[in-house]
Amino acid sequence: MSTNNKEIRIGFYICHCGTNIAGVVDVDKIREFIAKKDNVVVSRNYKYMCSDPGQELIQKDIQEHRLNRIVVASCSPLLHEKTFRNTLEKAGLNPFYLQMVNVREHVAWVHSDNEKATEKAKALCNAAINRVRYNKPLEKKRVPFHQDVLIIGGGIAGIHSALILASAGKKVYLVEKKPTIGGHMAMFDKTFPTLDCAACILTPKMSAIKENKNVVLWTNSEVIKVEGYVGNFKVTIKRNPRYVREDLCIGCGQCIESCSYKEAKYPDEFNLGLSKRKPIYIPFPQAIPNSAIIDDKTCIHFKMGKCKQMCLSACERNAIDFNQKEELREIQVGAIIVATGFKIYDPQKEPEYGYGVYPNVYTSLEVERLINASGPTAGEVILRDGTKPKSIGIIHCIGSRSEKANKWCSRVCCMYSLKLAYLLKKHTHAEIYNFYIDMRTPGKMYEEFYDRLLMERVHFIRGKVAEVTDISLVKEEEGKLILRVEDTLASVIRRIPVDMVVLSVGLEPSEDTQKLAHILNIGLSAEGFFQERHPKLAPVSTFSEGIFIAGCCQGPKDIPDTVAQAGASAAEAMAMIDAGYFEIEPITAHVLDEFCSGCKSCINICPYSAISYDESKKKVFVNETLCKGCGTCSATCPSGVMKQNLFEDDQILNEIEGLLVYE
Amino acid sequence: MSEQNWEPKIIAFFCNWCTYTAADLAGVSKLSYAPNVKIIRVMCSGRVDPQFVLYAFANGADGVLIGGCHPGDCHYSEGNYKTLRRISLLKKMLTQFGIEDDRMRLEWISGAEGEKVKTVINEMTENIRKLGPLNIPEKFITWDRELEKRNRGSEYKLRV
Amino acid sequence: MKYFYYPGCSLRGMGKAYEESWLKVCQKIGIHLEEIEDWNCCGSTTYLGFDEIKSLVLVSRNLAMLEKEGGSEVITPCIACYYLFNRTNHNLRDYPQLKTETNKMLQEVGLTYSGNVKVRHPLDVLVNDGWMEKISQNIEKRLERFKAVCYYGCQLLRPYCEFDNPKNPKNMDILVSLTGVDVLDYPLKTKCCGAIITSNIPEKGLELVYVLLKEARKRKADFIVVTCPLCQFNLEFQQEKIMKVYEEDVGLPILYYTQVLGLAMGISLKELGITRCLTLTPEFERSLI
Amino acid sequence: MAQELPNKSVIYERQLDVNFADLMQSMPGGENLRRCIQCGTCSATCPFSHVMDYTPRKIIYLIREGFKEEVMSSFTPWLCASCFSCRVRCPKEIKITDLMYLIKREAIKNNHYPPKTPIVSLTKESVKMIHKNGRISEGYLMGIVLLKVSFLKLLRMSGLGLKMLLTGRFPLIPEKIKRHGELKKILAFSNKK
Repeated sequence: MSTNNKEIRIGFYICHCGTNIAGVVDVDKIREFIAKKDNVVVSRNYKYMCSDPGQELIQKDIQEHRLNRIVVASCSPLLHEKTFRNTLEKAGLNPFYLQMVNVREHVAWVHSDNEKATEKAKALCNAAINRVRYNKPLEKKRVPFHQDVLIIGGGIAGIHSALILASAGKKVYLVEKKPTIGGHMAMFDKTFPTLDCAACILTPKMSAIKENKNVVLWTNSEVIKVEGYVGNFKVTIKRNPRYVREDLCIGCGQCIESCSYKEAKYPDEFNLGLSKRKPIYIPFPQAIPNSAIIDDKTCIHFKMGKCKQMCLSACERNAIDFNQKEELREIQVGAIIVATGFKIYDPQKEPEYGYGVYPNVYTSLEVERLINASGPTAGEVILRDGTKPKSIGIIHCIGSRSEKANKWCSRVCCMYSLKLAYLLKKHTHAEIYNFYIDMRTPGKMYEEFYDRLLMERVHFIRGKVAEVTDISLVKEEEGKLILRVEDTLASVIRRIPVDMVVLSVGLEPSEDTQKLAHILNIGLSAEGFFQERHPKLAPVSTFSEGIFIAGCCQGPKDIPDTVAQAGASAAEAMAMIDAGYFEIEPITAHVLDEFCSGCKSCINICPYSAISYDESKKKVFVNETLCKGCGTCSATCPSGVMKQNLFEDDQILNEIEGLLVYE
Repeated sequence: MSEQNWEPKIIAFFCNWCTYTAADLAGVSKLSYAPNVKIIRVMCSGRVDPQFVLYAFANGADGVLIGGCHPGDCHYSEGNYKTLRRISLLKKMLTQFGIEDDRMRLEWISGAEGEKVKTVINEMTENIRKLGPLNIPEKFITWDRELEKRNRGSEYKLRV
Repeated sequence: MKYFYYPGCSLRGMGKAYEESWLKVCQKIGIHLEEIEDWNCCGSTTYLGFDEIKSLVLVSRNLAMLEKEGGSEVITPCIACYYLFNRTNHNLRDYPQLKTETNKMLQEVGLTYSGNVKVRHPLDVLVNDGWMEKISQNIEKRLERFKAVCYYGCQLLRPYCEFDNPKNPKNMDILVSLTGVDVLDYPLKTKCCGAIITSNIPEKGLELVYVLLKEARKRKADFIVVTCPLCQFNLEFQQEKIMKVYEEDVGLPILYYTQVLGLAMGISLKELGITRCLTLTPEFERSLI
Repeated sequence: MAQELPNKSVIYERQLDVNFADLMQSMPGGENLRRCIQCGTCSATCPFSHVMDYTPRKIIYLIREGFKEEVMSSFTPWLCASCFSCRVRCPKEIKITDLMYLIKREAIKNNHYPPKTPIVSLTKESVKMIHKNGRISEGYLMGIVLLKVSFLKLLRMSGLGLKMLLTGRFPLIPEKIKRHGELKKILAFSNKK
């Protein structure tokens, strides 16, 4: 281990990160401890190292004290390594003379015992001081950035991102699991607080997707594999068969008319089972692509293999293809936007509310369909038992704000409950009761909407209904659903008989969130939504560079916020694409020629075939453009002469020693 | 350090793409875990040279934890398979040296599994605590002394 | 098969019929019960309003004696005891401080308690330990002419029930069905009957019992099957008064599930303690024979 | 109108006990009480809340804000039937039933409870009986409690008692455990502390 110790001049900086680090780790103690180490010329602590004054401090020290190694103990290198490398560069020092110590994510945020946390930080800082001595100057590498973008999820977020990117001339792959795009928003009746019709504002955007030449739309498809990294993702997409050729089908519906099933028999997914469909169907009139689809679980041909296949002959354009198979498509993209939305809480988990027991108990999403003019009852509120309600109870916070269900406030339920109260009142003139815990209406014109509802003579009872029952105690309750609630403002227990109950269900991560997180290697927050890189300053980024998140897959939010995030992630992706290239770490391997014995152990172990054998020299050599920098060869080399930049044996061994022996 | 307030010292090698990210996620999620594990970042678990593990033990580590991407998810296609093979072999060797094989642990932790970082670190710490101190550096001194007694006059030493 | 058994005070008092029928059924199907020697009262929930640690000690003395005998499980048919035993285990586990204190007190008489004795209710044992076949084999006269509702009450299910679904329990329905009785759907089966309050301030709890009886009558039940001595008593003794207050005939016999099982096994009314029933009308008595 | 105005006034901070919530929270079962979001699920699910002077939700609120006097003189804890409906439904996992036990314990310890509450007598008498005999004899217990609360009631209930006697459900000889000294010794030990 040959390093000329005399030349080395180290500057050490530990960041308080406000109180994030300093509240747990004794930064003064660390500063004093490191100051005594050999070669350490400067040792400082500062409130925010990443701030401009913090960076200037380092620059000034480099120049004044002729520092040639810098150690910054702050947050994760995945967050700010770039920042501080730039700092070194600005001061004229090779950026790879930097070593970071992660004392926030790996220390302050995960340990509560201050003494032990400080002790751990001490070891980590000592290891970095040890290691940085062996850092070498390296050249940055640039790699071209692939121009195409993949968007996963065709709800309003995905649609909006796709349109922005497409309008800037970028090629976009929009992948949707369901047979149509539109997501939850397409199911809504009106939107709060303006009460404009959801379909009226959404369907033009859906058509725009179809029209736009820059958008490749794959519905009925799923992302199953993602390889590579920012700028260079290789994605495998599974396209499930539709059994109807989208390019030929014009959505005329002749096939549906002629289906062997004369009556629609199967629950219609789009109307949440409130109406029926045939095995061949179009999800809803404005579906995009406006093409029929065959459900192979219910179609007679697929179930029994013997069907007259009336649909086949009915289609004049020969669009029906029973032989379609699932297809795997591989694409290259530079960036990925995830916009997979949410699913609603299943109220059957709380049998007290009678969902699935009493027919007239509905989820809020079902009510959206029920009052929609194109819904199962053409907009007339007719209950499952055929009656029209004269009184309706809307129960807020179903599945939200509870340790037993979802801990979080779902953010949109108060507002959509107000909206449903308004719409139901208009449709039915029924007596309407809202049961809320806290009325949450932050948002432009939201409180004003609440005010409007108060004037609509809707009841607002502060208290959560404990139970929906049909067991009556007095005459007027007979045949009704009775809600027992504490009117907490009046401090009395009330029993309120109603004809219809609406459960304002909360929002939770959609089914495949965990699977997708795994495929994309992005994090999930404790509640199971995708984790943003920073809650305030990087709300649409993830810890995987080049992968962005938008809309409810990041957490419950309303349409305006969703659209804003969709725009933001499109812009972030575009900024990367338009830079044209991205910098990668110069972490490739190289051989110390003179010591290579030519044993070839490394050749077979390299996953990229980047190492070859030079017959004339009887030695191996590394093709650095193929090398991705995993370092496996370096671990394999029996002579220790295969070196990985930034992760050389000397650096790691000294780091190990520094962690264990420091006092 | 006396026997009583002895705390397990564990060195961890976490791959940059999955396990290190997961450890960051654990931090962001403010999951609390034992402070005994100190993490070294490598690009891939495939970089973990057996000599790193031995060097850690020789310098006083009581345990070594290696974290990589799940099989099939390696950022570098198959580095983690190489690790798996290498580590199984190394385990055999360690047992022959008299180092319990529980002192080294290999775990697959994806970037989404912050919670798993916490459980693995806590479990590992408790397991090592049960095994007690390994204390190779002190053993070296005793061994050297014994050797000295036996081969009085010989220059040979286990470690210089 | 042998089980340790803790009857509890109620089974020696107002719930005498419960123990009589339970023991008869056990005898018939081959369950051997070993009563914890010199057991004391669990204190019931009433005692919890007096002292936490002493309540833990009262329960722990019984379980410590059982552990000393080498037992690891106990059957207790009374649901108040079932709750108290489970609560004790939970609290000893959740609060190590309480466990230390409890054991310090027990040590005064040379006892210790681990907090790990598994508490079992007959509804758990009979269904989950494979006794249903034995029960079916012993059924001599099927009771197909009867309709009944099963009423589980509160403390068996809340908050510590692990052997059945506490929001929609089934075990008693399953057992009673074995006898041929048509078990009706009864959404009130997990509601509170208010016994501890009604037996002291009757006027406040009449409504609870009235609704329970009324719904059972509405569903055309011939009797209500219960699992708790206090429920049995409470549902019985209020009937006369309820019928006066609400001017409605909602009277129904209240039987223990063990009595129903015993009837089907051909055991006599007297042996099953059915004659101790306050609501036993001559007609109903005749119909049972 | 000659009707008198209700005797109400502003509550000053000094009238409240700021430590009351901490005391309750520090005892086993009280841990989560400050997490209450006042949703009222407990009260709505409670079979007796309509006859309580303060609903369970309000009791939690009063504890949190230090209305000790109101809480201690409330009938609510004494009307709790221990049915645990609230406990299993509370979205914040507050052990409301245990909270009621905590209040009752405080009340008995400090002799501070609403007067003429039968459940208070029931608690006291059953404790006495357990300490004396090691077991409870329900018939005796009910008799004594009714006697303490009102002699009239005892007379009214005597028909029932007779029936219970005749059906053998109120045994004439009270149940007792054999090794009574043992139990006494254990319970006495805790008093020493």
